[in-house]
Amino acid sequence: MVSSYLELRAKIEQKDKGLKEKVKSLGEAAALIPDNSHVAVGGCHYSRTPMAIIWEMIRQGKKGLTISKSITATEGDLLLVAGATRHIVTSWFSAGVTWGVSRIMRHYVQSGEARYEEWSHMSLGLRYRAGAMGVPFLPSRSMLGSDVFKRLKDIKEMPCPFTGEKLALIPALNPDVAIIHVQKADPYGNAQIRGLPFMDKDIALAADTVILSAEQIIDNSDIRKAPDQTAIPFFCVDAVVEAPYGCLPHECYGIYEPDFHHMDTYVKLMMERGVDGVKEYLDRYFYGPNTFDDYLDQFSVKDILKATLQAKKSHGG
Amino acid sequence: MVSSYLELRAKIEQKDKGLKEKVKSLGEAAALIPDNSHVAVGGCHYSRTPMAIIWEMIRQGKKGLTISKSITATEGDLLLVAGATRHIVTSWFSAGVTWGVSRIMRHYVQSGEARYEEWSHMSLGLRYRAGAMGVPFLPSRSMLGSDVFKRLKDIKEMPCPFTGEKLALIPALNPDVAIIHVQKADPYGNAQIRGLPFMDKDIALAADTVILSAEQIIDNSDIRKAPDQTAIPFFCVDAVVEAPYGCLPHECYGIYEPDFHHMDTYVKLMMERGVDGVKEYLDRYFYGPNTFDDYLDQFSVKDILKATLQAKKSHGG
Amino acid sequence: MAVEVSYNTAELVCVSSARLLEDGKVVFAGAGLPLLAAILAQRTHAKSLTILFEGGVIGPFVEPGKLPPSTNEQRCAAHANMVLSTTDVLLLQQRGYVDYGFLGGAQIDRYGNINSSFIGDWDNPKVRLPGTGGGNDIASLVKVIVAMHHEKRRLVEKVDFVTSPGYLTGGRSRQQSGLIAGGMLKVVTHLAILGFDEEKGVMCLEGLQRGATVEEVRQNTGFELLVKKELYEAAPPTAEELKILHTLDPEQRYTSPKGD
Amino acid sequence: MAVEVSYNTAELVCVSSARLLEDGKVVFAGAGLPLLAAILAQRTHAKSLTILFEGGVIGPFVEPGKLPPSTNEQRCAAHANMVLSTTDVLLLQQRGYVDYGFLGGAQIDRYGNINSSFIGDWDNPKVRLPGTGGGNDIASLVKVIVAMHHEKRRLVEKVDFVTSPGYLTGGRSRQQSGLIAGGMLKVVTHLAILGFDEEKGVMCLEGLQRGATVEEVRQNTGFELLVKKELYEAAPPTAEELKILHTLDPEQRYTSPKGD
Repeated sequence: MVSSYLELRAKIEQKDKGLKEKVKSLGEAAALIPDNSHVAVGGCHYSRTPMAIIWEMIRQGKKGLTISKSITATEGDLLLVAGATRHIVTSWFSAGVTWGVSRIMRHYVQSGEARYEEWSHMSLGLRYRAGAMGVPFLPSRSMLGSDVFKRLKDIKEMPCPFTGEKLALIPALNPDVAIIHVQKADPYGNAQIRGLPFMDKDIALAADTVILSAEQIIDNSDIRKAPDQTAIPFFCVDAVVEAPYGCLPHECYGIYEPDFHHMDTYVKLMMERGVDGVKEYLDRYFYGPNTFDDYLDQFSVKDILKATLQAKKSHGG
Repeated sequence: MVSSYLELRAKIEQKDKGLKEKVKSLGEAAALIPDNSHVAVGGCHYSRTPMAIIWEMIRQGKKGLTISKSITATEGDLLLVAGATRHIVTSWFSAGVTWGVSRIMRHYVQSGEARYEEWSHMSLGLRYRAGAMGVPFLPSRSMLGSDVFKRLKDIKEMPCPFTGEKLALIPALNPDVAIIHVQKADPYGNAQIRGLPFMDKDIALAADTVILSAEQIIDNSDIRKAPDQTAIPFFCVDAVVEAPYGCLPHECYGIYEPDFHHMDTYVKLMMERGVDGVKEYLDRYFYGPNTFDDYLDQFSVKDILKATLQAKKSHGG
Repeated sequence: MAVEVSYNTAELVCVSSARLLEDGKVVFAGAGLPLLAAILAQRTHAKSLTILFEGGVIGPFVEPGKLPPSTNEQRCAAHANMVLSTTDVLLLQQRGYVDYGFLGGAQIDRYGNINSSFIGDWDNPKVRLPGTGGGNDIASLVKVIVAMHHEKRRLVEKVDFVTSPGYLTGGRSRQQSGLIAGGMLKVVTHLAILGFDEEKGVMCLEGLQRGATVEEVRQNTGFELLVKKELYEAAPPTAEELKILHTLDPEQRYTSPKGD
Repeated sequence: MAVEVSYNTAELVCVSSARLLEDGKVVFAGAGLPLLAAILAQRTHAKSLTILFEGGVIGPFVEPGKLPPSTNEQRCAAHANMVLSTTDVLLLQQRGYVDYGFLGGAQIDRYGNINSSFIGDWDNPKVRLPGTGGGNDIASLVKVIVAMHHEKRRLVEKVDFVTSPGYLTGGRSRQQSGLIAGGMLKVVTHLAILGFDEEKGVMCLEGLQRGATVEEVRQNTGFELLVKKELYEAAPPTAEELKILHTLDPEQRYTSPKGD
């Protein structure tokens, strides 16, 4: 459903937009996410996934969430099995081409327990962008004629008033909450993103509430040294959490590659043992540890070092 | 007029999009601009104006151009007096708040000799953006109800098919040529922009032909060291000209501030003596010198040094 | 109480309008007096007020004595929190991230419509002005404060051309045109602070600058002015405010006595 | 002539499709075999072919043996010419800056429609597949090359679900739906190279891989296939091409004998 403009404006008007410190614990930050809300997830596939925030969301027992993400990877399995969501809005869902089709996704979707709302990749991007721009839709020339289009409820087509050409009208998406992992942010929420930006800038501006996790919290004076590197402006951010290695086992550009060993192990467990296997995984990695550091402690130091060195090598850093 | 999609596609299809060297002289580059074409000018106001290319356009005696620019400064005076254009598409036209209203703009527009097609700043930005996205329009909530809207021919309004809210439909602008000045570009046209990006990324993607001038041509390997700093992709670029101090007397972020002394002198001449004064200015600075270096040679070394040092000081460089 | 201080009309307008900007809010400020007033607000009561510039700047760092003469130049960008494209910074208003737009006005009418395009006829303008810039977008999308010199030729019954929309022809005409958010908030002059009657959408005298009278305001206004039953008297600029102004703009480039 | 070399069907498909990519063009390549083929083209006849990745990458630099298993990960971005947002890289197709899209196909029908969403009924799918990703956008906006294993269950009369549109129901139906640019160009299999009849919008056999027969192609195709009057025989992979493939993908992750 496309929101009415005055409702959207009212929500932003209520925000404190001052340049103020917003550093919070993972627990405090995730507490800003209400049950039954729409949570847009930054990153794409297994890159810059806000895993630390998702870890905490699952531990807090969130329910009824709608999750949107450009491409959904293993975090989608975890959110489904943990019962946090039964409605995923995405364009592709699996760990990766070489790992096969997610058995978890198939289980929940084929049984009708969960809804996979499929949009084309660009269309989902345009939905966030329309939301970020404060318009109710953006015109597009994609998806027309396909069954993807026909299956969607909130989408329209019309002849262009200028050219007569048929256009798809992609409805705005203004998520209740955005969760985004970045390399660096200052305590006010000014964020720098290196490497692939994905849809994160648009997601941040489209959402009503924005939670950032960052590999490192830096001083505002460092932000001001290179203002053209700021990707997300502080005034849309509601919480900043420092979470080094906050994407593991996924990757964070320039800092670490995926922990492929962990990913292989997870996918094997998931593909062989399905929901039960993922429940075990959640017990061990999500519900068991007391802190996110304890979660990281379950990983192999050797694998983390390898992922870190690989990233540095790739980027000449 | 909004172009038909197939026409737009056909023009891009014809371009050689290979990663090939496109370094050209100012003369060769400006020769790519046909008379009577629509030329979009990068930068804004007196920042990152592609003055070297404009200098060469005026010397080549271009005629009948439509010039669009987000905010038009002294280069607009020069293009009018030189007879290169009688149609300016912009949102604001004058040297600057402290210098008063351009007498040249007033002369040509009040006499009916030239047309000042006035769009709001954001609307002009959305026109380029729609052009860059390959859609015939973008919806907007600005300009509605104003006389600026009523005066424009190629603009429409409609009720939103999702919300019923009234929207302005801002028509795409796909300029024939874009001229853009950047800090750095490689020989293929990959361009880096520092500081205020203005509308330049959209202009480059919206235009059929793109001419870049750069303070410095750098190696492709330097571009590849920081691919997240590339603002304009090589395949839309048709010519790259190395033009250090190519914005003077205007500024280039991080490299030099405006030559305010030159600007003051120009504005005084223009405001006191109108068209005749600007003709003298063109004779001295545009038609007289044999090369752009000779043009720069007419400036005071002391003023250029001051502008350069000021820029370095401001940016801690 | 502060001792009596001397100030010119532009300084008065600047200080008065600065006081309207609340802490924790975001203001889109044009070059000249609006920018000066916004920085004054930051340095007095609104420490976490955020300034945006049309050129694409969020939270600039402006050095005293180096106020940029354009909000599209590099001095605005250095040491800012963020720079982004012009289109994107203007779109922040549409998204709702801007609380106030702050404009200088060439000519304003009783409905708060501003003309900065031309004086005279559409097709045969007597004086062509620079144009809307971001003014139209600001006035279309956010609440607007206008700072200006109070003169009959500037506050007119009907502007020759609606560059930046106020309440158009009054009543619900603004909303009906599609402009459902934003609208004129205050007009600050050297004589008065004026608001807008919500139902009628017309300008309404709310407060007087010290020493000004309703009669004087009426004489300098080109239309029949609504006057609130209870008018307040604005406190004059303090020595502290003026001192900050003079530090920011030592050459008085933006507060020369002649107005905006 | 090169000496006879041995290759598996996936290698054959990879080499054959690589040869379709012309120099100086821009190709949007998916992960897996399409990416491998595009890099092969760059290293043989199409030195200035530009590759785009869905993740937001222009002109990546791919190290042999390190082909990224996703086009959304950092290995794709390092040493590229440009990275940009996902939405913006996909929009380049809409603007016309992409000459070919290059997809692997789970299931394709006679009109070139691709299904990568699910097998079975809309509301009660037998097998849920990963989904469209950028596939729908690519197929909607640019000319498409599909590389796949030639099997009856993959080349079907009608796909269960049109994820990525080909010529829909044939004739002018694609254009009438609003998809006025792009469209299916070629389907490359281990048996044949297939094009599309322009008027009918249906698949049409154009060339045979060495050793394959029309009869064999027909037997492995799930619909009545148009056959061009004059068929050509595609040259088999050369030793040089195979050597490059093996250097790029030494573990044969993307050219295992089982197809795409």
